[in-house]
Amino acid sequence: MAASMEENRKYLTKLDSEIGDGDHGNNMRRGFAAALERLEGTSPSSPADVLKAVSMALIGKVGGAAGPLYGTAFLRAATVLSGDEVSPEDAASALEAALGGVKQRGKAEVGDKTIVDALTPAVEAAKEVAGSPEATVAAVFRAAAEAAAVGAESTVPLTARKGRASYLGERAQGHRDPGATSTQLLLDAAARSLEGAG
Amino acid sequence: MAASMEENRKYLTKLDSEIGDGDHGNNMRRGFAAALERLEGTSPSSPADVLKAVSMALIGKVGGAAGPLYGTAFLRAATVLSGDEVSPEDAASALEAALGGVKQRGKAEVGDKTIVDALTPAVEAAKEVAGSPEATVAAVFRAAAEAAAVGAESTVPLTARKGRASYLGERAQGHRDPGATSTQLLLDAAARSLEGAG
Amino acid sequence: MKKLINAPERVVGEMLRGMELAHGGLLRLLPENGVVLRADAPVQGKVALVSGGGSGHEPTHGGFVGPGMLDAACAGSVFTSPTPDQMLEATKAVDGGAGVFYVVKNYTGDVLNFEMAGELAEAEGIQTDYVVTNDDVAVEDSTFTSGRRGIAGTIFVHKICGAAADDGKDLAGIKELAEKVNGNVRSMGMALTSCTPPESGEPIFQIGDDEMEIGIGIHGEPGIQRKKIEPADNIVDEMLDKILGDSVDFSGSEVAVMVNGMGGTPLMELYVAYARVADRLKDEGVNVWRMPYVGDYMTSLEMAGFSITLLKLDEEMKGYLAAPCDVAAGRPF
Amino acid sequence: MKKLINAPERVVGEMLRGMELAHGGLLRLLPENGVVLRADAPVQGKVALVSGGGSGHEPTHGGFVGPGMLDAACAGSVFTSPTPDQMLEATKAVDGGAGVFYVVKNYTGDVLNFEMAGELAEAEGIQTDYVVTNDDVAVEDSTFTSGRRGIAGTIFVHKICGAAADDGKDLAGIKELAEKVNGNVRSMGMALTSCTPPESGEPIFQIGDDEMEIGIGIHGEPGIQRKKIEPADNIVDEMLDKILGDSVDFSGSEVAVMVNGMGGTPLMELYVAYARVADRLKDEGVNVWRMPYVGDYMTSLEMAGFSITLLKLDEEMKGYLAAPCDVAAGRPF
Ligand SMILES: Nc1ncnc2c1ncn2[C@@H]1O[C@H](COP(=O)(O)OP(=O)(O)O)[C@@H](O)[C@H]1O
Ligand SMILES: Nc1ncnc2c1ncn2[C@@H]1O[C@H](COP(=O)(O)OP(=O)(O)O)[C@@H](O)[C@H]1O
Ligand SMILES: [Mg+2]
Ligand SMILES: [Mg+2]
Ligand SMILES: [Mg+2]
Ligand SMILES: [Mg+2]
Repeated sequence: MAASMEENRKYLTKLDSEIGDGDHGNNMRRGFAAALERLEGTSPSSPADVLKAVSMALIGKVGGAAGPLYGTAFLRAATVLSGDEVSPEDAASALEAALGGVKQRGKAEVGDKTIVDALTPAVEAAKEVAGSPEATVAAVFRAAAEAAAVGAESTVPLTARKGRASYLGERAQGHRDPGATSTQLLLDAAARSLEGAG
Repeated sequence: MAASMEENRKYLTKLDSEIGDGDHGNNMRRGFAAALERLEGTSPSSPADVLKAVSMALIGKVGGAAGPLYGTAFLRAATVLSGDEVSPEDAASALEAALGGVKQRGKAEVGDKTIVDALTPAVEAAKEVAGSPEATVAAVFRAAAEAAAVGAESTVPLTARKGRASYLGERAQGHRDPGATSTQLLLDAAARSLEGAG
Repeated sequence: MKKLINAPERVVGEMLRGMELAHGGLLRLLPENGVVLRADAPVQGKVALVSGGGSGHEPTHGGFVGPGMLDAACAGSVFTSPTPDQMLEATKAVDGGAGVFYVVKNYTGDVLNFEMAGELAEAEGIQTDYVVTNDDVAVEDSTFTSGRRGIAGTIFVHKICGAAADDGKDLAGIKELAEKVNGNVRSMGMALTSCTPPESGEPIFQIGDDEMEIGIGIHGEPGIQRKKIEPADNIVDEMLDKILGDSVDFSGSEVAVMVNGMGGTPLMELYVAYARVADRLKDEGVNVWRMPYVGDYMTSLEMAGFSITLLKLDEEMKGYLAAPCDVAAGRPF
Repeated sequence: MKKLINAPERVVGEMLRGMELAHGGLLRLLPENGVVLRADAPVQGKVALVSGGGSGHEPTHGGFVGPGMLDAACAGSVFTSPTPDQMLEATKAVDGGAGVFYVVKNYTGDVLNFEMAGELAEAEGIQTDYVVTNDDVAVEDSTFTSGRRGIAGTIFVHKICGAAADDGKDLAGIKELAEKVNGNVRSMGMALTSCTPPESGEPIFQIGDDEMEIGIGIHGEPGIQRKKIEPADNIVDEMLDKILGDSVDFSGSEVAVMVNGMGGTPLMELYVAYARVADRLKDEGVNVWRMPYVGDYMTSLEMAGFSITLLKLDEEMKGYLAAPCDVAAGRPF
């Protein structure tokens, strides 16, 4: 995830310049670099501890709207995991809890042109795949990532109702939301990591 | 003269931008426009009164280094004229008095890259022509104008020792001095006016 | 991108260090947390005022820290809200036992981060409250957006609440006063040029040589309308019409006026604009109280542009605005 | 060229009018003459201080008119010296019977026009004297030039002499004091960008996206050296080396410090520069007296750049710098 935020920094900056203040790329890169450092420094034992550590790093380092939203997302995901193994159902539940946290903090709905537009279809796809018998965690994340990509793309024609882009009115139409895009990129990075493509 | 300053405003601005602060063109245009207005409003009777009126307008409206220098030049020129006629010798004396005023106020010498570099050869040429029996006032000014043109061109390779260009050191080399250029233009306008080319 | 900096990622830290070196005795830092405090914090028995936001708006916020205004300001990265841990450290450092009041500008990031900070502070036993300022009239229909933004009018909240806190007002009273100020202040901004944040290296938006952006915010984000540039008087008229036509009725009242430069507009031009503001207010029967604030107060790096703020005053607000304060942004010469 | 103006030829007049509307009670105008006066002029029995220069450097000079600093400031066209008749009207308006002292920056235009004004004033029976300030160390060999320029250090002359005049010092004493301040102050400037005067409509000079101009003056004229841009610390070092290595020996002394923005450099960057100034002065054993002046004091329209000024202090200068004054550029918040 940190590598993806590093690679995609300029892209996210560009999206956030068109309908924001140009800092989303730097914020995400900084936050996930801090998360990586924290993980390397503390070597957390369980998956829940990993997510909590990431959450704290994001809250402490991302800043802006995305910091509390992603931070809460990781924290809520951590709360539904216990033990050292994560099943496909666990993964889908974690994503669902993450979405719940984002919606509770940010009060956005699908169609508002935010993270929620990518994460909502991601959760639905994750739950569907998790319900099937040959499901793997990797497949859950891959489905989530693909759905998030579609969701992020769906933000292009929308008028924003939340966040900085909402001040633009109809001028935000035709531009992809940066937060929805980083959601897609994070899920894709997770999927690739689980698929062994790193 | 006012028309010449209006026409050449951008040129003088350009020269004063390269080795100055970009205001010479506007300063000269403003000052000579004011001089024209004053002359039209007061209808002075003698040549001396005309020059005094111009002097006062320049001092009051040009600003910058050129204001006091040209203002003093016109004032000193006025002091050597009496009566309603101006002979060729009077014209040359007036130009010489003008130069004296510029040098006394500004303390510049030939080679310092200023008005003096144009006005000094102009005075010499004026005196030479005035000394000949077929001299006319128009011819005196034409000679002065042509010498001033050569003098102004001679400023190009000089390092400035006075005025704003002097801060540039050798960087002023290769640039024509704006004040020497306006001297040439003013003398040329006077010559054309006397020659009937207006 | 040409800036007087050493490295983009070090700008904020070096700026804060420069402020502390310049104003030691008035200010001190929590350098690990990017927080500027009044040097004598905590002031016992007084409600402490904490504000903050992204860097790049100087003198906002660090320039407004000191007796009579803020107790602490949290500095985020350029144009990025500070984080809850910064705010918590600031809160703990200024807590004088009478509660801590956050002045938050209405941007989702600022609001979410300050909300989390408040939760953390309450968990540590510090009572907090906050106001979310939203003086910008540029965004009309806030039902369908994140609501109106907080811009230069926020500074009047800092000043008035700061004076009131000095005067012994309690936390509930500060909250009420802050809401009153916020409810009576209206602003609008515009830009002639964009600005370039150091870490991005690119201008936030592109704008043509003959264009202007009306309804600009303070983070370099695009405004509500792109138009061809007009004379200053027309621009002032358009902005004042929106401010005067909004939900605060200014007619016949006394107002505090701020003509605020975004950073790249010469003071000369701000005074040209103020002449029109003064003429219009006189025509409209609105009385300017004392002297307007004309200068750079809440900037957007080097952006050329300005904002107009009107605050409808009552006796209480006037008294607090007139009260002395000692802050870096308002040092006598 | 994008500016917040109505028409280029009206800028100065409208700016002055805006200042009077904003600061009535403190300032008044002689509008026909482009002169800003303290509202209570003439102050009987006090030496009156008159300064002035081209417009475009705001808050210099009008922002420094008021009790404790200047009695009057004459505003020329942008970057153009005012004329003797402006200065004479100002002189007559502020003459309190104890003489009038001109603070003139060393530019040929300013010097020649103020000289003529002094002649006119003496002809009207008003005793005058003047100082020509030349704090800029950028021009080395002043034997072969017009001499060194007067830049931001001039403001310290305004302040110290203004306080001394308030204190009852006579004309000869003011002259002596002004020469002392001028003899102890050294400055240097640099620019990252040019600026565009409204009436010319073009930038004064062209400069590349990766270049800087060292030894800049305040009228947008080119400086002494064009170089590739460097980190802020290196730029500060180069400027301080020249200032500290000049003919005033600052070691072991107390100095007043000014880090002055040229107009287009964000306050954030001025503080980054100040951090380096503070570190270097500490290394060199030079003690910063009280707080430095960090901000836009003597600008060049929207030029990005800054200047550093050091004034070596004695007890008399410290006392006068610390004296209160009431000017638009130094209004408490
Ligand atoms: N209320 C909200 N709910 C969900 N996501 C939001 C909300 N507000 C903003 N966002 C997301 O945050 C992104 C912007 O993040 P960022 O640029 O880092 O913060 P800021 O807007 O504070 O500069 C937007 O693209 C959007 O996806
Ligand atoms: N001491 C001097 N003697 C003669 N001419 C001078 C002197 N100083 C400057 N000048 C002339 O004035 C010109 C500049 O005039 P202008 O741009 O109007 O004034 P400023 O330099 O004040 O902006 C120079 O090009 C030079 O010819
Ligand atoms: Mg953003
Ligand atoms: Mg010039
Ligand atoms: Mg942001
Ligand atoms: Mg000039």
